[in-house]
Amino acid sequence: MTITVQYFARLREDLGREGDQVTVTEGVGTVADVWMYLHREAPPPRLMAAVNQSHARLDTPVADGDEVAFFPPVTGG
Amino acid sequence: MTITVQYFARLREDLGREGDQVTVTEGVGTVADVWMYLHREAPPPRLMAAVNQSHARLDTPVADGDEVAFFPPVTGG
Amino acid sequence: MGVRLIGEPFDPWDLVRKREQVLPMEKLGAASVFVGRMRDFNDDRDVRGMFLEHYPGMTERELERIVAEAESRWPSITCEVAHRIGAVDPADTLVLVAVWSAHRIAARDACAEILERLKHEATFWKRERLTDGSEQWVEKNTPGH
Amino acid sequence: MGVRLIGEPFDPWDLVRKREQVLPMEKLGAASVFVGRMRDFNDDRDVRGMFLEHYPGMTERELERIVAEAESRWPSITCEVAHRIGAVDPADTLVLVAVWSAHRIAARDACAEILERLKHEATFWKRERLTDGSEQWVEKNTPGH
Repeated sequence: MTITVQYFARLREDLGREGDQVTVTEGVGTVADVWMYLHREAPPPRLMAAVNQSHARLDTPVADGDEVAFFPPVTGG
Repeated sequence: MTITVQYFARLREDLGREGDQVTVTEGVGTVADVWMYLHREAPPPRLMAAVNQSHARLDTPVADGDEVAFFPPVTGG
Repeated sequence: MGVRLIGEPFDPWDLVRKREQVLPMEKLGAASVFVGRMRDFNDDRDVRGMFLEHYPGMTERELERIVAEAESRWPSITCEVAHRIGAVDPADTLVLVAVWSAHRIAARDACAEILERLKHEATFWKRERLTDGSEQWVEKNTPGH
Repeated sequence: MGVRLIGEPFDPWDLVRKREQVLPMEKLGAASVFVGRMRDFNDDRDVRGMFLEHYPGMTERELERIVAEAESRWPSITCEVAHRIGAVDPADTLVLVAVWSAHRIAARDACAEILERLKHEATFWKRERLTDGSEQWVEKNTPGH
């Protein structure tokens, strides 16, 4: 399974990169799993996420080819 | 006591005139009295009134020289 | 405070823009604007035109009082209110209520409050001209909240 | 529905007027418009400039979804939404939400709802540039109701 990961705003700056690529065969079933796999720790409080450009929760399932994004609370308007 | 009376909108059209003049020595102390004196009947339901260009109630007192207006519910905006 | 009665067609967005040219826009993060126009229908009637009667003197005073009371309740706001008078055609602007503030809640709440008070307190009366040529007075405004 | 992201300064009243030129204004008795601008202060900070980051693709989709859901809840409305992206100066327009309807309640309620959902769901992030040259991300938007 391959998942493309993007980071935005402060999270992108804190991590020092725009995204990651995840390639796994098992153990990654949800948005939270993607974060844990990449960062070896629980998602920080107030982390927001999207799957394929739609808002998602930490327990939203992910599938091969998905685009997953992580970002801080939005501040538009 | 002299009071100038003005009518607006549908009321003006129904009465066929823009206003009246009231000159009395006694018995006219409130907005309702002015109406009764001029029209010999109780004020109709939903009648609105102003004294000296401020909204008034039927029991608002009137005094010599006042400008009293009667009109239907307002419909601006 | 800006309050005016206007006897001919006017562009509400022009009024708003002109007012903004003399406001400190870098302090005013929010603008809430309501524009009311004449529809060519009302309830189930086709309406061809309208006449807006007012009470010269009192109408201006009432509008100024309504705006002053809003400015006292929301001290941060700046307001512009304009209302059409006289003969009106469909699609013409009848009323403009524009409120600026540092924050959106004051602007939005004050704009709604000024409009509702204007509709129920300011001395305007609408007479509609229907498609058959007959005329009739609008009985009352619908409640807004 | 009109939804757009704009990378340079724009005049919100011009957008509103242009949209009205292609709308049946004699049917739309009410227009409720909100314009949000960049202030040169936020809480107690003096702010000199701002950068508006977004998520290309998702941001447009979210705005379209928010507007579509409002149009489904208030079927009579017509909407125009614009949002600035990129580098922004104080007093520049950040967001425009314009809603037209036959009646004022739908226009007002839908305008407020679209703005609040935009502020809490649309993927924009503000980074402020302060007077000392430092930059910081805005942590979160204030609740609007």
